Amino acid sequence: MMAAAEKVKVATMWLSGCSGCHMSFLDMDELLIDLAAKIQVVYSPIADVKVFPEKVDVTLIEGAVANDEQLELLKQARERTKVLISLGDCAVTGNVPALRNAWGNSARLALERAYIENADVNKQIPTDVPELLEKVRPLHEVVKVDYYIPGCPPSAGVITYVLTELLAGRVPNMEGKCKYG
Amino acid sequence: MLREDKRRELLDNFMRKHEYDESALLEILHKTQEIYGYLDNESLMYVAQSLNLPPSHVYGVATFYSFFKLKAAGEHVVTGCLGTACYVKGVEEIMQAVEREFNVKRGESTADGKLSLFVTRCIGACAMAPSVVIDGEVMGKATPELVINKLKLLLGGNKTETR
Amino acid sequence: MEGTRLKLGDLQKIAEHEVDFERAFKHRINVCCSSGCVPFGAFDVLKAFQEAVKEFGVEKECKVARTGCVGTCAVGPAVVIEPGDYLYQNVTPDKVRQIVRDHIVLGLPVKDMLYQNEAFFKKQHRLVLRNAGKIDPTRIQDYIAAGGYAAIVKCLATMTPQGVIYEVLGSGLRGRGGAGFPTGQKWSLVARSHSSPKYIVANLDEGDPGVFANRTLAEADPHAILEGMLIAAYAVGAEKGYIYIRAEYPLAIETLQKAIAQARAMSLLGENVLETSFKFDVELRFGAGAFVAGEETAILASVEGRRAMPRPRPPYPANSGLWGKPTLIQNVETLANIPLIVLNGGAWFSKIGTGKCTGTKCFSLTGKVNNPGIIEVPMGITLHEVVFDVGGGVADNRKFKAVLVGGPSGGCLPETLLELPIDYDSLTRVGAIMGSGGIVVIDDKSCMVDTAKFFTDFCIDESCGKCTPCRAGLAKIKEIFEGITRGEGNLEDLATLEKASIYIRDASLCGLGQTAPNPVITTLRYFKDEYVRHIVDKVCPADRCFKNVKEVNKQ
Amino acid sequence: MSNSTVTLKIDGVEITVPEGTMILKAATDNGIRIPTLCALEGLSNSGGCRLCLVEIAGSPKLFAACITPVSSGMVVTTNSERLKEYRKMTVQLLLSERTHVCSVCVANDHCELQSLANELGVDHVMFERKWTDYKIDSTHDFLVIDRNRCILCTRCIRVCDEIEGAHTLDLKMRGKDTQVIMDLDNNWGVSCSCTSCRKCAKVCPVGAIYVEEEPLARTKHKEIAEFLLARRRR
Repeated sequence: MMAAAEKVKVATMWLSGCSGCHMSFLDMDELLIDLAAKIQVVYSPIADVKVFPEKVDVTLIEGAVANDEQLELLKQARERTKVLISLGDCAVTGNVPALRNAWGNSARLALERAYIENADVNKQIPTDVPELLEKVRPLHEVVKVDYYIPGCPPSAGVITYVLTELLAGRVPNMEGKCKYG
Repeated sequence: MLREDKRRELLDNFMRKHEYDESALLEILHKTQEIYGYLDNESLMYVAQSLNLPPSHVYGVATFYSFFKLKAAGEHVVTGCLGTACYVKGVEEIMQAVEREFNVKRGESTADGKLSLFVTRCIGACAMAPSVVIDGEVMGKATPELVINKLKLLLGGNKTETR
Repeated sequence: MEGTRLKLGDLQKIAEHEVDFERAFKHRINVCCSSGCVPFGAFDVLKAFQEAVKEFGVEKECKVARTGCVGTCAVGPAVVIEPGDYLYQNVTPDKVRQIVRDHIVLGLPVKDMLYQNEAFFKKQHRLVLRNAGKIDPTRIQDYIAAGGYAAIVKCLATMTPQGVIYEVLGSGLRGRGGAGFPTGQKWSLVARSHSSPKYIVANLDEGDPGVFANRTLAEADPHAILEGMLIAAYAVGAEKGYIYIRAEYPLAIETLQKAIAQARAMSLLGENVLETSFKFDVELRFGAGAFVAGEETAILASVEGRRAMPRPRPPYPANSGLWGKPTLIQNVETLANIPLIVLNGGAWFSKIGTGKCTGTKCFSLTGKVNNPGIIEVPMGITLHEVVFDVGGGVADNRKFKAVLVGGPSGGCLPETLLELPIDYDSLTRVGAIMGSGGIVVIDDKSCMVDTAKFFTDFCIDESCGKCTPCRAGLAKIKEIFEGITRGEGNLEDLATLEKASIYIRDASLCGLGQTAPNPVITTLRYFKDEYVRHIVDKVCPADRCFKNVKEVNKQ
Repeated sequence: MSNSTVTLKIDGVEITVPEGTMILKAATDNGIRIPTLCALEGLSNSGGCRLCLVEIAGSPKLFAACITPVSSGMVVTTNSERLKEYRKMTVQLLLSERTHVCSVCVANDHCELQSLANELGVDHVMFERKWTDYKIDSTHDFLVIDRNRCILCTRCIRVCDEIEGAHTLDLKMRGKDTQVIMDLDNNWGVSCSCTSCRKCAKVCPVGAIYVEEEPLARTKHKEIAEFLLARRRR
């Protein structure tokens, strides 16, 4: 599929999630070395790149969309990526960050809980952080998503499987591999 | 209002007439609602025990059918027909007008308990659509103005009586 | 006369006596006192006529009768004066004196009070509603005089149960409850079932919003239902029948209760019907506001006093119905056809309508149409004839947009399908159903997206919740609709809507879920451009949607 | 019981079973897996979840295998593309109907809905999920019901009625508002009819009914109904 010289440009992104999915990604251990021969990481929380680059081949995104900054980042990633993958339950279902969706006025309530009820000092809701969305959403409710890797976190094995299949130009078959939770 | 023992007697007689047959549960619940105005937990438990039925079964039946009310209705009841014909002819506007005018939500009563607003799915008066039932009387070809005026009359009349 | 136990031969005498009695009157004034006319003061009109004939001294030659519905429910109270079938519309007590004076005394019908839409009756063919508006439903003698109960006499005196079934099979009659299963076949199944007792359930749980034909029948001619049940019971060997009727129909309940009492008193119901060894009795069972209770297996649960949750078939009720016993479930309209089939023969009946769909069908014609009301037309009549001839066209000179056939789970059909003949198979082919016979005319002021959403809402409210597709699937469809009418839809939603609708249709447990997506599927098929305009241009062609959104934005 | 047998074909395999056997049992006994949720050996069948739908040659309709008896010469397909598609759809609807968050659920790794999603490859839900907020009833000494996780399979109701004989549980309301209730919709702690037998928790396929502070692996025992029935038949 790809010319040998030209490495596949891969980005990873961390929205509202616990970073566990990225940990799981790193759990590929020695397989990462093989992978590194084929891919080039162009944007990631574990790489120091400030702006999401143009013409990315594959983007793996961990976490749900919970605030307006994330919404913008996600839309930008979608525009600049060929294949976008939801990585982990937060990205696929909303998962724990979305639990607040059950309440009305959830953005406000969540902030009050965090910054007032549970604060010992300086009880006030910060104004200089991105605004929370009224509803926390999985990625595919906001942009088109090409592949899904559920799991909390998804095992390194499943991540490897999906990436290997994609790099080989095949469509991954998720039967028996979608373990939520 | 009948005295409690009198009401209980009416219900007992009715259940006896049906030989405490569990298949007559719907008829018995209809009767209970007719006597008490609505179905409270006490009467549901009484019916369950009389018919030898599990309480959860009786509660399940009472809440399955929309005709049964588990809460007391207001003094006056207005029910909008949400059947197709009435919908096409704009009953929704009447409902919204009543909600606005009397500050009441459908399925609920006003704070003072004077007026309840319900919806029903078709009362079968479709040729006279839109229809609204006010205290048991069908008002066909209703308009927001007609309904609100009639309700104001009813509620106003009530107030002067209580004064 | 009432209270005497009748024998087989006595009915003929009663009929003759009644006819003689009727002949003494020169005029008969029939005042419609059914649910459509009562709220507009029909009983006051009846009283006014009774007083007026006395006042003018014509009470000896005028019989003032309380009757059932003639079908013109939009212009009630309606009064018919015989002979000549003069139909007076919007009669109020203050008009009564003039009618009696001019029409009865002077012999000059009051032209400007007469119903002018002759076409309304022209294409109708009244079998089921043969007595509606003609006899007093509260007098069993009226029914007998009109030839009533002659069919059960014929059965008991001269026919075997198999012979009755043979005639019903030959008539080609199909169930009028919606699914259109051949009635004769159903009867054979129950008759062949060996266990006993057997039951009959007459379905009068007319839960379709916009449909009131069954109620009209029960209010106008209750004995036709009872006689149909008697014949069915004789044919299949049942001894107990239940009429399952909506509690929202107080007048129909009262009428039926009276009819049952009268029939019992004359030994037409009970042990030894008409002094024969045949026994059959009927009890009323009240529904309580659940559309799904009209479904065959749900109605059984409800008659047994349980939640009206359908169960999968097999076992079919014909083998295992009420309390596990063989049960014949039949819509009351189907039953009302039976006496005529027995009297005139199956072959006679099979000539009415079309080859595959014989007989007539009652419809409640409502919505934006000039002559709404209850109609009975032969099978095979076109939608165009119903809407434009019988119905008199679209009301307020608006443009025709669609016609919804079959109730909330029917299909919305466009102008191009107006030449479609009305029968079970043609309707199914285009995505509609016969249902229990609702026809709603929709004009260009209505939005098809909003209409489909409305019917989905109805089905969500009425879903019993047992199976996943209907319970959870319809709710998801509604959410998609809400997005579209809020202006947040995208074109992919249409594919999701279609996919989910077809899944719900195929995977649901009972008829409610299987037909619930029909309005969505048909509007997507015939009015897709309206959906696209909502999504792409954020425009509702009928200006019904987005209203709340706009208001919110203004605030 | 009649001793006659019926021969039919399921997924191309010829199978002979006693007359009156349901398709589901005929398939399972012969090693053909049909996914299920509401069906449970030992309880009456509900036919509600629609996961076990199969195709029968000659009919355009789909049949719930748990409740459709076999007949001679029947040709059954359990795994066509359409059926796979529909099963995925059913699981998606169940997942999106209420709050199902596996990562924080007591039933994580012991949940039939979760493993079905896995088996069928439901890698995401095409519908917007609903986040319900029903109050959790933990008033009972040790049994807890979280209706946010309930999939309305009614196994608990059937086991309570048919095996335990208490009929404490039933459904209230209808449609999407349907809920499992105790007695007159009372708190479980004050139930007058509950025998605290915990069979409901044993058969719950998800994490809706569970025993407080007991690992689910120990609570779950869905063979209980069949086991008790067999004891009683002796």
